[in-house]
Amino acid sequence: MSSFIDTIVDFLVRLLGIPQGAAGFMLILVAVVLGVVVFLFTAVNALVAVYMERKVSAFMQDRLGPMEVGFWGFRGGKRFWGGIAQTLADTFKLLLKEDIIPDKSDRKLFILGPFILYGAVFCAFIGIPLGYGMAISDFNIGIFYVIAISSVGVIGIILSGWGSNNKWSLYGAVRSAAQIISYELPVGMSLLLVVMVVGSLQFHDIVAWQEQHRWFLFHSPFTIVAFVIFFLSGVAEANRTPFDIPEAESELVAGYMTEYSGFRWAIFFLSEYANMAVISLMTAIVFLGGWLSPVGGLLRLFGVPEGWYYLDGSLWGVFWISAKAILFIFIMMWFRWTWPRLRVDQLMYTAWKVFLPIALLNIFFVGIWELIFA
Amino acid sequence: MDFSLVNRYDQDNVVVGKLDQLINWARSGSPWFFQFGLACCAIEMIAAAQPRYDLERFGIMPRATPRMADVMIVSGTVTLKMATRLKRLYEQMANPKYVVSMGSCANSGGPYWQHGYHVVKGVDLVVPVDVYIPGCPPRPEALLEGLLHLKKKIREETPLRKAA
Amino acid sequence: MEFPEIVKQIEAAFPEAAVSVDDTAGCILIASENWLAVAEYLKTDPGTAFDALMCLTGYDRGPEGVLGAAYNLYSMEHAHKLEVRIETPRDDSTIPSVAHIWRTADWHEREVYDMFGITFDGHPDLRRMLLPDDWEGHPLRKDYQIPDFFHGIPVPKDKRGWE
Amino acid sequence: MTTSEAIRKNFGVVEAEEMVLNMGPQHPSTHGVLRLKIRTDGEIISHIEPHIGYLHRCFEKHCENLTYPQVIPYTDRCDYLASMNNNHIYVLAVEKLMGLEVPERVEYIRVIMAELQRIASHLMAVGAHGLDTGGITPITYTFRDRERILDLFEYTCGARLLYNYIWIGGVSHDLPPDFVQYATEFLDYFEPKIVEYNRLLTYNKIFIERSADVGVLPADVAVNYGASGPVLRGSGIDWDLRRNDPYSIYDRFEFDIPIGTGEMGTVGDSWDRYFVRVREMEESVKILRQALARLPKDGDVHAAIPKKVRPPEGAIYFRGENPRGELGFYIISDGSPKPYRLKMRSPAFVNLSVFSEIATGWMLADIISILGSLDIVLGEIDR
Repeated sequence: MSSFIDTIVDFLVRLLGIPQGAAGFMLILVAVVLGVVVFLFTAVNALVAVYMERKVSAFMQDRLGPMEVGFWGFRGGKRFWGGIAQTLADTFKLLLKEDIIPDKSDRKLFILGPFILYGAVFCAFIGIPLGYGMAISDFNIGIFYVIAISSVGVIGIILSGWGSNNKWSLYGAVRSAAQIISYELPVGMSLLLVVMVVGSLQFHDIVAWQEQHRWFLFHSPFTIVAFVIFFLSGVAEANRTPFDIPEAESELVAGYMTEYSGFRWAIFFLSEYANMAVISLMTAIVFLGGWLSPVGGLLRLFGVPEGWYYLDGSLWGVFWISAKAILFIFIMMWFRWTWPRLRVDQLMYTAWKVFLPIALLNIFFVGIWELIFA
Repeated sequence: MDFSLVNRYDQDNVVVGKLDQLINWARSGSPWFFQFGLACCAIEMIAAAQPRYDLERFGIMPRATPRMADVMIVSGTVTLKMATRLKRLYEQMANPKYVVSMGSCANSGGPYWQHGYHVVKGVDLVVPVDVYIPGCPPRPEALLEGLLHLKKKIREETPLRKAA
Repeated sequence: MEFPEIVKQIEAAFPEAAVSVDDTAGCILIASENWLAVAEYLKTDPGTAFDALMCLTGYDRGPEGVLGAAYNLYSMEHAHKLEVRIETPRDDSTIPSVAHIWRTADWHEREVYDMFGITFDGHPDLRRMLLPDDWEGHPLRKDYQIPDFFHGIPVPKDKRGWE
Repeated sequence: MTTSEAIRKNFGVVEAEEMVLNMGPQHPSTHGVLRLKIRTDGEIISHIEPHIGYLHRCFEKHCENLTYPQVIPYTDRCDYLASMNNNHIYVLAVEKLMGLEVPERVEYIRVIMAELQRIASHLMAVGAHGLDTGGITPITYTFRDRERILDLFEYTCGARLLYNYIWIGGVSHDLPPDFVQYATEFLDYFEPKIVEYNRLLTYNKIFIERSADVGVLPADVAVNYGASGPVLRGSGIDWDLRRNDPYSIYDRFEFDIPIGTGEMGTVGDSWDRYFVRVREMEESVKILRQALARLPKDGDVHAAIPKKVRPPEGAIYFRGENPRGELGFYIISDGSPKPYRLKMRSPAFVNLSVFSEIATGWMLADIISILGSLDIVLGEIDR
């Protein structure tokens, strides 16, 4: 199928009657607008997710969480919308804070670091569809692209950790490099299995396959294992507890972010939550049928005829995919506020000696499974 | 902070006034404090962040590094050996920064003022203090009260204009 | 073992060691030069077997008096205790270190050195413990004067205006 | 065990250049203002040296200039997590020096307070250990329950953290009405909560991975270093001053001494030290139930306070079991109302001296966990 961006350009060209030669200009314009949309998406995502995280953590800890900071009609107090503007206030404050670049730091790397980290996540969003036909560009190598581009982020972490000229930051950076490189492999291996079954790297093809057959989570026992490995490795890629050793607050103060203040640090925050969203969306698309409605899938199992029961369609698709993604984000938060953190060697052990062999065996068994049942 | 462009306008300019309000709202809405315990008061500071008192209701969160914090709560006795480190930590914080002196020891040396050859008689000898909280140690409610006073103080600031 | 028996045993092993014995307080004053040998004996002898050093206290007998250290020993095996005191002249105060016998003494000796200025011979790492390295004087001596400034920070409370 | 041996034993042969790392005095998990100078070989610690004194508040100098009753509030501030125990032991030391006898009701009140404080202190230790390994929620749970104990203290003497409640010859106030009932209610509430902590933290697989077999303190090293309290008991030594050298009225109660058994790893590892504290809370509940049941109904609580505390000339070393271990007071009296010399043998000071021995050869993340399992309070270490 043609990608979202082409559709829009075509539509605009036809609507405004622009001659064919100016379509290139139109393409740039639309690309910029879509870029802004992605930025806004990540920003809103971070605002909401941070608020959600603070509330979730508070309820898990017998507390109330932000309650007092409101704005306009939402004044705070004991009401439901108590601290609704909390993260907004945090953001404004961070943007207005002094921008410190330590004297002994490597200025260029220090400044570059957060932007590379954010750029990587930003680019990952280009390939991820948020509903049927709603990818900015639906590459035919979508999965590969997203994995590849999101691991570029680690360069940003290393640069900022090194550039800070702080020993804690350096520790965070080196740990992060080791961690992300290790966890790329289980992620790749567990996705490979899906690719093997579907025969395509394109997100739309994967969802289409799931529409015709069943969600990958329920495809075979091995896909459940692959799902677990993928999700846990994804948590590790997003640097979340129990794999948050690069920023481990009780050991490394704040890891690679130790020397960052103000809006540079806000960019780290933005990328962390955008990363969570990427992982959750990937999990939802690949294993839980993306924008497919679970209701439809259930009814199909009971043999109800097609046509009138689907809560389906483009907008419903957006709803379903976000619901699934939010579920995974919530699970990540649940992990974080329940579990202690692994040690760095245990982390490596998990990646290389547990996840990777299992993922490899999985591919083998899925191959056999497909030979028998497909 | 120097906004020379803005300073040319009069004080009661509506835009500047509203911007001031927005900035103050944001700053007073999230005064993250520096997770930096010194002595007995640190326990009450921790208690204030825990379920019963829950500082996070007011958007006050602990942060581990001075770079990300806005408020330094000097919770406890400052000794001579610590004073130089304390000053350095204060200098590492990003502007705008505030200091809350929690408890008698930080205010004036507290019970250690008379024979304490190694105790700084008040943290204001080392760093500027915005709010003093009395008590030995102050209850978490007192800390909350102090931080709310700090919020009030922030709200009265005029970051874009010269003070009236 | 009761206190008199322990003292008898020590006196039998080291006839010269005990300077004086205080029966009511249960403490024995030992000459500084014999202390190392006595300590080793007290730790290793199966009869005494003092395997724990509970406490090490430095003390100062006033501006004209001597400096001293009190060792409170305890035997977890026999559940008996003993207090040993070593005294040393004020101007040249040296006591042999027992940090290699009871590791508890390591930090305690450093603390006593910090507070009283008693040098412990043979201590592996005798530095100031609690006070900054560039601190002058030993605060718990009875004749100690509080300095006015330390690195530009006034030390005594400025009481003008309210006293 | 030398450094290189330790590294080789734990992690195989590693060789790289070393880096000096300065941890503290401000660091999220040094439990106060402790500074650790660390030489690291990658993640592995090859040398560690604690630097203390950032909270040296001249306790002993103050004691020499204050009368005996005036010293009590300062003992509060030394170990601010176990104020009642410090009061108790200091007061017992002075009373022993003076040869004072106190009424039975006073003894019971003191024991009740000391045991409640022990639970409160251990709650803090358990929660903080969880925090050190990265679990943020346990400490909120333990603080929630700690507040209830503080409520009881506040109801009794008006203070939340530093009480100055136990006085020489008695206590400052009598128990308020219904205290026994409230305390019993608390105990009924608290006992199931221990199960909750165990579910949340103690038997968490990651927590066990992080603390079992880590920072093993062998029994002979522990004794030689003079370690005491849960640190010593975690190494499998059945030693508790409340029973081995009984003071106050502890010999009248029945309770067990939990010791480290190596349930999850080796005897004397971080997990053992942690779990000893959890089980000690259960034992304190036992003591409290007995004490509350046997508490004499009437009686004066400060009959024995003399007008002027003036102990006879002499010296005494008195020790008792504080939540962190053996707290001792060495008092030299010259017959005046002020102590001539007062030395506090603080358990955390001695326990911390073991630290470099057991933390060498472990990883950066482990030393935080080990430090958490030692449960230090800097106020007491620096005094």
